[in-house]
Amino acid sequence: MTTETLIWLIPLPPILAFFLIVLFANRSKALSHTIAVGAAFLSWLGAMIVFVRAIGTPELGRTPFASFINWIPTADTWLKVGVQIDPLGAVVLFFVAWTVLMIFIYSVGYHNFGQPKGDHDIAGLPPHGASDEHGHHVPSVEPMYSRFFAFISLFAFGMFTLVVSDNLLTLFAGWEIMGLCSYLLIGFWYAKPSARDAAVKAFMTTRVGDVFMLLGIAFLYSATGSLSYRDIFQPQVLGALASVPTPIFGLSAAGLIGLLLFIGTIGKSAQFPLHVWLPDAMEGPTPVSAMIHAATMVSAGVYMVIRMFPLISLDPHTMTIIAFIGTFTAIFAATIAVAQNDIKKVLAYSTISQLGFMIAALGVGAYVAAAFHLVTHAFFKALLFLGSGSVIHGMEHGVLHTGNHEVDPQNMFNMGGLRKKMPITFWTFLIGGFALSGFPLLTAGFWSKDEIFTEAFGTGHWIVFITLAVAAFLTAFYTMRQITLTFLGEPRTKEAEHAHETKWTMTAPLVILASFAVCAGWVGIPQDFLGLHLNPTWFHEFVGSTLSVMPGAAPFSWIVLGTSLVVALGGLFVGWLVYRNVASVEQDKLQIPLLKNKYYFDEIYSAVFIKPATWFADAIVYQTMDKLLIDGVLHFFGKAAQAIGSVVRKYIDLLIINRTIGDGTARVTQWVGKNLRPIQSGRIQQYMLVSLIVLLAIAGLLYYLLAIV
Amino acid sequence: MIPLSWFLILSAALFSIGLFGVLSRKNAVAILLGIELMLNAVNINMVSFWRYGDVSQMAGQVFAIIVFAVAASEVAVGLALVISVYRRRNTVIAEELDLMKW
Amino acid sequence: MTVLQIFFLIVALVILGSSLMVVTTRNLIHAALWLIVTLFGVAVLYAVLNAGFLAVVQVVVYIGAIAILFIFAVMLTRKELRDRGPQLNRGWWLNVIIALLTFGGLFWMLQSWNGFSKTAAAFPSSYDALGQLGNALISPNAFVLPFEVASVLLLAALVGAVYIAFNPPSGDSRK
Amino acid sequence: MNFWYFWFDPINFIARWLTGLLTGWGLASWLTSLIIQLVGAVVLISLMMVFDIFLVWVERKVVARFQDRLGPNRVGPFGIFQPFADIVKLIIKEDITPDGADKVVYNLAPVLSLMSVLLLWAVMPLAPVIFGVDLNVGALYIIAAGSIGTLSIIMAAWASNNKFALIGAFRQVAVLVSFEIPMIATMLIPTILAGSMGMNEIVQGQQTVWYVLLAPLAALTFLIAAIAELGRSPFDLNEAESEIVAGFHIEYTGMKFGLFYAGELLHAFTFGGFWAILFLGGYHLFGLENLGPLVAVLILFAKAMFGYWVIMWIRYTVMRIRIDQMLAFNWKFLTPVAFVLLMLTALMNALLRPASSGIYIAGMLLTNVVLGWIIVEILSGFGRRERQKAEGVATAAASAHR
Repeated sequence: MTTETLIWLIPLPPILAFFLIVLFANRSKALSHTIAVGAAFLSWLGAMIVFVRAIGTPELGRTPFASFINWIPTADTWLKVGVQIDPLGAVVLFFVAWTVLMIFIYSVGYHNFGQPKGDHDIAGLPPHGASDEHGHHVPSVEPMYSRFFAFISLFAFGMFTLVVSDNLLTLFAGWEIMGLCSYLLIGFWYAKPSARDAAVKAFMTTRVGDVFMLLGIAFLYSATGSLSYRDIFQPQVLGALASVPTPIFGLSAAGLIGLLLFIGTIGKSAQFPLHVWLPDAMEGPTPVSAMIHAATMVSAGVYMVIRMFPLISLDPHTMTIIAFIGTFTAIFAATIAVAQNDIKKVLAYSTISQLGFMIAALGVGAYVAAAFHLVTHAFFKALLFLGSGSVIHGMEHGVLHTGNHEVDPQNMFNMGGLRKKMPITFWTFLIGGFALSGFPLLTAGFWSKDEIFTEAFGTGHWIVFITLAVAAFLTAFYTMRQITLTFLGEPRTKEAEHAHETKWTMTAPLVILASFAVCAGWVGIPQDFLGLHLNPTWFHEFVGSTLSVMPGAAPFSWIVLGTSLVVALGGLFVGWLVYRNVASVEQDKLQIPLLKNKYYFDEIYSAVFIKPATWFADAIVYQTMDKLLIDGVLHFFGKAAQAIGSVVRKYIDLLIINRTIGDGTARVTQWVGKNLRPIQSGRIQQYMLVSLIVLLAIAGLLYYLLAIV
Repeated sequence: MIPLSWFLILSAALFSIGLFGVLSRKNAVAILLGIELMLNAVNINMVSFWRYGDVSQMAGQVFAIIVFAVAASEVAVGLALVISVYRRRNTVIAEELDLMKW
Repeated sequence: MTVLQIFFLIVALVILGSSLMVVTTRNLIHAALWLIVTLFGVAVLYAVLNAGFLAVVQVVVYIGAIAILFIFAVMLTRKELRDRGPQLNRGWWLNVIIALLTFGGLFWMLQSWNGFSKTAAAFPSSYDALGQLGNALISPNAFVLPFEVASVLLLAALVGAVYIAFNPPSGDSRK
Repeated sequence: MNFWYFWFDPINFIARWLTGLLTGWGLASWLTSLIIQLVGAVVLISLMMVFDIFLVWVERKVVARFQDRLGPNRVGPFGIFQPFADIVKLIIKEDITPDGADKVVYNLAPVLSLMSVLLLWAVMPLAPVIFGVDLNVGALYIIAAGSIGTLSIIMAAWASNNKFALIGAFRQVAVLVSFEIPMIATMLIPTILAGSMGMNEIVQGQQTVWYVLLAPLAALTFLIAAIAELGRSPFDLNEAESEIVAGFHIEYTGMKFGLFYAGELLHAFTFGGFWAILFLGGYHLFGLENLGPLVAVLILFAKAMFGYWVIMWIRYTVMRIRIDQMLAFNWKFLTPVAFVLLMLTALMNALLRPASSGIYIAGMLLTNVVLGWIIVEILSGFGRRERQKAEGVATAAASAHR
């Protein structure tokens, strides 16, 4: 099989799995997850083969694996769809395939496969546990198990489509499929009002970004007549785009298109100011949070910007905006994360913050650094989310054991000391957390973050560099806070004492992802690290070759290395120091209302957008326009028609039609009927006789008449 | 050879006898008997026209068969009606079944 | 007068005589039996007309099914086996006139047609009328549609007859 | 040479001789042929009537053996003259016509009954050159003659002015009208296979392979429908001695009863014959029929006797079923099966006809086997459900009792 054919086939298994599960397998839980995991495995296999072939192909950046077909005829040309794997696509495909497969496997355990049906579980709510024959409370299987696998399969299809597509149109299709799946999966437990609201919020918020993105795509198509990367990234096309001015903000066409597309990313990757949906999206099941809201879908936003980098980078204004948004988001989300108590919310804000890092890196032109951080982040953030899911699962076990359902299994202040109860989870979580913090030398996060710092420093973006350094310090701090609160110290509740390790289907993905969280960074060790002369950076060479001009690597700097060591180790140490002995929420000094309430962004949006919109809808549209104006006109017509009608009725209808014509015909009919009544004797033979006589008479008459003529 | 007119006259006579039966018999079943006679008269005409016309045109025979089908349906439904009426009204005299009058 | 003509006259006499008995006899069972004689005579006429298939079908359908149904119906719709009293309506002489008029009208109409007394060509000896009939019944160019319609009619009659004559297990309709 | 001519075509030999004789007397040719045809019919009918007497003996002997008795053994060797004694007895009995009977109809009915059976022999091809007429609608003719038998039963019952007779006739007519349908459907299967409704062509079509091999299920269905048509056990509820004494011929005595009785036996034998003709190859038996028409007649009679024996075997082995069971059996089982068979056979015949004869035979047989298997599966499933229902009722009753 040629590589191109294989690339076409990669997205297929998940969509087939989706239809198979929805149409046929939805009765059998085992069959459903077998199909879904099997499909994910097939896609993984295809992706791995493609990846291996990609790294073995020299000059892949110039001649990527590509194949396309004509799809829609437009006036004199064709709208083409196709697949393309260049070095960037290959590495994205690599981590997407791995995380998707891991998360699929993890979901089997997370949804308690093999456990009995719940005592009073209903579809639409998380399972409440079941009692076995000994009266013990054990976790119960998810009632909508098959549906979950169908949805994540569809999601995987969307993600793979997005990665392998060679044009913005199919990318957008995958993008929107993922948006739909995100909506469906956040609202998976639809009987929870909070989940429903979160689903709607996520969908609506990303929709804002998507509308702008669609505008950008449309603009791009009208400007260039093509949506395929190959055509757009031709130097002459880019040059033309860069030189065409637009009336908006004095941006060039390229800048405006880039900005519009970037707004799509803001929505998808939860950047300020459209970040509000991501924390709420934690209402979904944890594998969903891991996959959609950490590893893949939100990465897709960043991926798109990286993908469109040649276009976006044409306009310095756009780049400035991107750098600003990314940097601001990074620090802003990090400060919120510090004050969150929910284990998943911390990770959610951390995700926003880390995505901000990537965006900021792109804003300063650090193409490879952004891609590198995208890959490493996907691994360690998926690991962290899955680890948190494992922790929650363990805590739920404790909750089931004690039967005290008041205890929130997601609140970190209810945990503590879990390292002994859940060793595998602890160690993998620790690795993930250290990777997130950028623990020096060992972890992947260090290398990718370091590269971002180097680039920001090297290109002279001082403000970006300092802000990101602070954000990185906060990152290390809240990560250590989380680890300390969750795993170290002594159990703060009985539930935490009774938590225990989860099944292998959940821990095995953790271990695999943990190994990636460590190893994935080693491909990006800078060439002149510590002034040594190492091998050329493989990742830089490989991904950088995607661009027509290989970006130069910023030179090594001791200042940067020192900064990154200080912020990482310092943040970790401070976090441990502060939270070492914290026993309850009250002792936490960082429960600042401003941070705890996320800078009141939901309230601000409510006041600025939702309330006015509601008011406008109610007062202006409904009360004034609808009721007063339109209804008034209609009522006027109605009244006028009624008046005319009553006049007509009184003088024409009643008088002429009823009295004369109506009653008159009735009377005549009655009279005729009365006199004709005897004919209807009810005797069939008499009827026949009469009709026969009439027939004979008419026949005779006709014959007579015809004979005369 | 028998001329066509013989068949036609026979069928006209049979038809008229059937008509008389339909008009005159009191019993509903007997009325249906008359109808059968009339249908048979029609069929004789059909078949003889087939025979005395172009025998390769099967329309005459085909419609004779369709008349068979119609006759069978008519008898089945008609007799079912008669029996049903007998159950309810205890009579099959057509003149007494004059419920549908003014 | 050929043998065949004599034969025809005999059959015609039987048909007319028995059909007159059908419409005049007092005993309804006898009327039905006379009807069978008539139908049998008609079947013989079909055979004379080289329509052997129709002759047999006439026997199967009319005698085997319809006449039997008549006898059944007669038996099921009486409390005693004998029919008493007049079996004809009061104004039956008027109906005689009507019937005679009909016959006269038909005869008059027919005799004014120029093909009235034509004779048939000899029946082609190797002509497979039965096969032709079968082809005509199922050929899309010929009569498949009327044939199918007839079958639907039969089905409808079957269902209708069952429904009408069905005696509801409970209810006071049977008194 | 004269002898061989006679041997290979006896009927035409005699006919030619008679023609010569009669025209020699100066008779018109149409009269001659009429007389010859009449003579033929009379001879055939007389032979069958005589054979009927033999059948009485066969029936009595066979039933006796089935019931572990000896049967008639006093009059003549093996009691072979017992039927003659029976006839004498029937003739000397008083001929009763009940009061209130419809005399003409009453006396006409037994004649019609026997006539309907004898009519059947007109289309029976006894040998390649010995047959009454070769009607091209032979299969339908059988049904038509059968409907006259139905008529005779209802006439007899009605004319007897007897409640039992009428009940018997009602039952019999309902059964006959119902079972005619699977019978016609299964008769059409040999018709399809032979491509003709004529009995002669159906027999000739079985030169190489008997249709019982091509359509065993149809043969079985035809046999069942024929037994119902005959009104023999297990479908003998028109007589049902234990319930309605003797059914439609309850009032008949003497030779009039004898006519019914003879008609019934001959009817059974005739249907054995038709079974043989439609499915068992008629007079074909591995080329033996080529030895001469009389041998062919013997072969056919032997086969007919086999059919007759099967009918008797069933009659004296199986118990009578109720009228509702019987009608349900027909409408809910036999008729659908017959129609499925008809459609399937027509389809398979059209598909397999072009193939070689081995494949053709194997294919048709396989079709029948598969269909039979499906039918048995459906029946056993149905039976299991019924049994479970019955057991459920029983256990419920038992628990209620407890």
